[in-house]
Amino acid sequence: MSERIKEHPILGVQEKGKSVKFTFDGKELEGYEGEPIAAALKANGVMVHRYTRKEHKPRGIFCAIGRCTDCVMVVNGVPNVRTCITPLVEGMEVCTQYGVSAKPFEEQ
Amino acid sequence: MNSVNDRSRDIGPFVPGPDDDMLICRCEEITKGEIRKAVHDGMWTLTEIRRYLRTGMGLCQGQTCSRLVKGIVAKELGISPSELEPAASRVPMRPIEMEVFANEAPDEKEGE
Amino acid sequence: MKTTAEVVIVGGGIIGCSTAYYLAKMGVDVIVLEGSDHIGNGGSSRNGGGVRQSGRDVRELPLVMYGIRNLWPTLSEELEVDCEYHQDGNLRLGKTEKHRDILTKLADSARGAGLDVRMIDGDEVRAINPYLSDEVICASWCPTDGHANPLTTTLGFYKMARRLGVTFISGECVKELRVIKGKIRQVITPNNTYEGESVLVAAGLDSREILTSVGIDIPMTKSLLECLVTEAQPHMFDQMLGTAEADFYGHQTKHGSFVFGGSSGLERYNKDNGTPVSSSKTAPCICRGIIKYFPDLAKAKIVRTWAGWMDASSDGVPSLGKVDEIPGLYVACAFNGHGFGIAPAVGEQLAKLIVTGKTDVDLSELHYDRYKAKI
Amino acid sequence: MKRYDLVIVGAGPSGLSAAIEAAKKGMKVVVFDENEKPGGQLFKQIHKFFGSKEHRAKIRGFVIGQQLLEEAGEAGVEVVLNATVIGLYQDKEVVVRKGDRVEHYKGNAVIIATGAAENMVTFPGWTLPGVIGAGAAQTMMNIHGVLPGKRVLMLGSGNVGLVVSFQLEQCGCEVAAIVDAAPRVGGYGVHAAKVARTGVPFYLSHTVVEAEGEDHVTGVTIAEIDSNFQFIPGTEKHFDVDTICVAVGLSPMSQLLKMAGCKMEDDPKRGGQVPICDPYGRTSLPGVFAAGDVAGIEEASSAMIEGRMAGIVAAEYLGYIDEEELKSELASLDEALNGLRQGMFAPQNRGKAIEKTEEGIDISESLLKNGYVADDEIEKYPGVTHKTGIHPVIECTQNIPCNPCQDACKKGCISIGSKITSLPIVVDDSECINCGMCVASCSGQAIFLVDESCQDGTATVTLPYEFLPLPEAGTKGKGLGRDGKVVCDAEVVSVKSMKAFDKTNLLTIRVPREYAMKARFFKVV
Repeated sequence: MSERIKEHPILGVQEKGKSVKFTFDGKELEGYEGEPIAAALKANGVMVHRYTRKEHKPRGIFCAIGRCTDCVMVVNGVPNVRTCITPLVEGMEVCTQYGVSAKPFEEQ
Repeated sequence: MNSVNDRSRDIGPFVPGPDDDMLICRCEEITKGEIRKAVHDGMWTLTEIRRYLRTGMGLCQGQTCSRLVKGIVAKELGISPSELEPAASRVPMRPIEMEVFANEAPDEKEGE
Repeated sequence: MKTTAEVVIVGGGIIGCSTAYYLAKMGVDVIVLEGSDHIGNGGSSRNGGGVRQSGRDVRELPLVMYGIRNLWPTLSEELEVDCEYHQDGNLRLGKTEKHRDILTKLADSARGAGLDVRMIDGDEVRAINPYLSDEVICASWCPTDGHANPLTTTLGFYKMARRLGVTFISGECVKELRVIKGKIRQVITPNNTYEGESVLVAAGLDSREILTSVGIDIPMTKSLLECLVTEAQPHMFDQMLGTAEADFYGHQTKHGSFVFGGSSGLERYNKDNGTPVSSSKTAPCICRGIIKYFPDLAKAKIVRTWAGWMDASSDGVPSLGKVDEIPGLYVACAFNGHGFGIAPAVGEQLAKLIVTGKTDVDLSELHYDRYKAKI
Repeated sequence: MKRYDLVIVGAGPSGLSAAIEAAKKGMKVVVFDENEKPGGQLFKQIHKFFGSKEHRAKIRGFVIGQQLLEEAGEAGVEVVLNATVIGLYQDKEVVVRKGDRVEHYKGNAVIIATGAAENMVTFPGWTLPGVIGAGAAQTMMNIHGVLPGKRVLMLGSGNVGLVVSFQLEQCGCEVAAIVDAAPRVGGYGVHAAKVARTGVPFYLSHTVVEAEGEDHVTGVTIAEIDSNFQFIPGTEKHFDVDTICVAVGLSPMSQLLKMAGCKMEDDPKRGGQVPICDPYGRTSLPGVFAAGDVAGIEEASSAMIEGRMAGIVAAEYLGYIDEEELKSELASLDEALNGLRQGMFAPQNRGKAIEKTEEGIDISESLLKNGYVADDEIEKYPGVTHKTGIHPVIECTQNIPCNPCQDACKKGCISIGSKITSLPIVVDDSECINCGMCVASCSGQAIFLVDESCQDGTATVTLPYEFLPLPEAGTKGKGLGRDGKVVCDAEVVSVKSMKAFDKTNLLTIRVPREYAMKARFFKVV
């Protein structure tokens, strides 16, 4: 998890929840319980959260506060989940969202 | 509000621009060119633009693009952006699951 | 600014816009005055998008059937906008025996008027729409009904009418009509006086007050109807839905979102603040209703709710046509919350009426002066 | 339905401040915030605040957040988190989503303190993953402890762009450049200078031509623009970056007020769509008040005062205080707010090109254009003096409302005087004891302790240092100039870290004497 800040000159070592496993498109990843799904994905180097409905363009984190809704993904089968404000839970199934589905466009 | 607006006023012809394919509404994937064309089709208020094109009608409800759309429409109409009234704000401020919206807490007496 | 035309239309909703469009197509010079800042700002942009025949009173059925047969199928092409018209049928749902009675009576009378509509049982309902819950025990099924996008359709009429030279002026709130030498002539706003040989009043609820100035009263009350829309969802179904008691209606749009309207039972009494605004009680109630019909939608997210005033008449059908007492004056109002689907036909027929004095569909049952005491 | 004296939406600086004031007057107050943590933007702001003591100057934003929370708790305010207000209906009814249900509340009074949202600009590729708001960067690094990117281009040189650039560097990101379409740096000069001296180049009158990348940002091209905002061919510059951070201003998040039917107006001076309200937040709807950025974009310090004002006005509205008390309380808050609304960056000066300081000194052209004061300009400012032995050099060159340095020096070496925006001067005949408090107290990191008279032909420079790893005494490296370029060899003489310095470490470096007034940062090479 190279993208985590280990120690911050002002904030020190930030407290984290317990380490949990979740899946991203079926692949097992680790994150901290309670942190936003988006933070866990970012820490694992995941940039693309979804591809848009019309143009099939990639999108990721944009506002990080739940306002812009660009970072939505299919979480536990539910589409359009704002990953930047949804806490990570052990065993979560997080999938790239294609349009409003977890199925890639060619399979839709 | 309710100022006389003659939709026959000449705003000149639609002239294609080099950045017409710039995406403006990120949720509904509406471009600058589509917005500009809609103005020339008579959509002169932000409410009309929104209803006609769906700008700001997606998941975020215009939280990101409304200011951008306003600027484009104002420019096309040759007016100041502050003359354009933003589209109505509606409940809910954030997307809310039907089952949650449906689940109203029982009335309690004042207090805790 | 232009203030004189052959026809002045009061009201820039879908009725005003469609009438203006069909008039302009016939070469008539038209001014449309819209009281609010936006074209199509009343029920035209706040309804559930139904384009249906079933469930309607037989008096207005011929007109809507005419529109579905002759106008709706080619409307997108004609207006150069995607009206998102879907003709995939209408399920009017029932959960109780009482509902079955209501629906059966409506279906019988509609069939009498020539509409293809029949009663089906719960299993057949779910064969058509597998997402509906077991609570549904019956429905009336009208395969030629459907739905469309009220926003693009209304603004499409506006766009094309404007392109054909119709003058639209918004922010012109008509306060008074004036009869000059026995004929309608002037339309007065706080800012201007407009003149026309003919005047059509299609201003929804406000029509009543406007017509009062020439001594015409069309009895209407207002009721605050509310709708909501979800985020886009994977495609589920294409039918229009309604219920026996008209307390729930909606469809899935081309965009993928679901538009649903519903009733809390309080709509006649809910207050507004000068513009129609949602009440805090209605949307949760609509959601509870939807989940009962569609358990699968429980996790779908609502992104927007809105309200609109319905212009309700005592018998549930509009006042439409010529005002005989005042030459040159026409009315089209009191659509009772289902004016959208019928609007293209209303516009086309009114345009013919204004230009030729005749219509293809008999409008006599919708005469403005039909209200009588019960005994 | 649950009813409170006061329902406040937003637990940021203004909402919490309003709640504290109102609760102190005896009101029953509840504050809703959609976030998991309270404090609004305060918890993302890790720099020391400007102003004077009454504005909580030299305290870091997140610490102010903690202070406000404690005060709110002591005053009996109920702060409800993860509570999203989804609507403000008629009759001051607030509907709140909490977990898996919605709850209806009524307030006898309601204060909307929902803050602001970031503006955006468009450029080809602006929707690519890797293009983020500056607020998003702050949230990711300061709240969630995740790097927003490794190499970042900052678009926007206002205070947000400058502060976030510094924060990015603090957590280990490289800031490739700060770019702004405006011809001048928009934020405080001291914020710009502390970034510039670390080696970040500024490109004013430049903007993004294109963000590059297939699935995410891999690079960016910028170019210079002319006065009509058209690109000047041949001026393109390319940077390999993985992140583009957009900091182009804020808009009031006023939708709830509009929804409730408040009369609104578009006021570019206040940042966009705002409620029409009086200076104390009274809107057109009786009993509905607005406080903080939602009523006009400023910054957290003024938001706190505006919040207090709204809380007091609400208390009077509901009869918890009388008119006389209202007047006297508002008078002192007016004064506090006026104190902040002084100087070059005051709201009334927005958009004005100010050429001279209040003292009549020319504003540094280089500072506005490059982010740092040029070596040949620095001597003009009253805080920059020479003397034998150790002494403070105060590179504070713009009139901003801030005076902690004056209080920091127990020996009276530094004076600002009664006008809070005046440039600090070094008092003649005062004796510097090398305590370093001034260096650590300066929110702008603009104070250095310099000893130009070391015996061996060297000089020492003590500078504020808020980065990791902290170099140890004896570390050899390079001295960087105000422009961030290497000027000389340098060796760390000492590193001081004290509780009173509040995480601002004091790094003393030894440089050749001729660089005493040039070397302003240290880099290990």
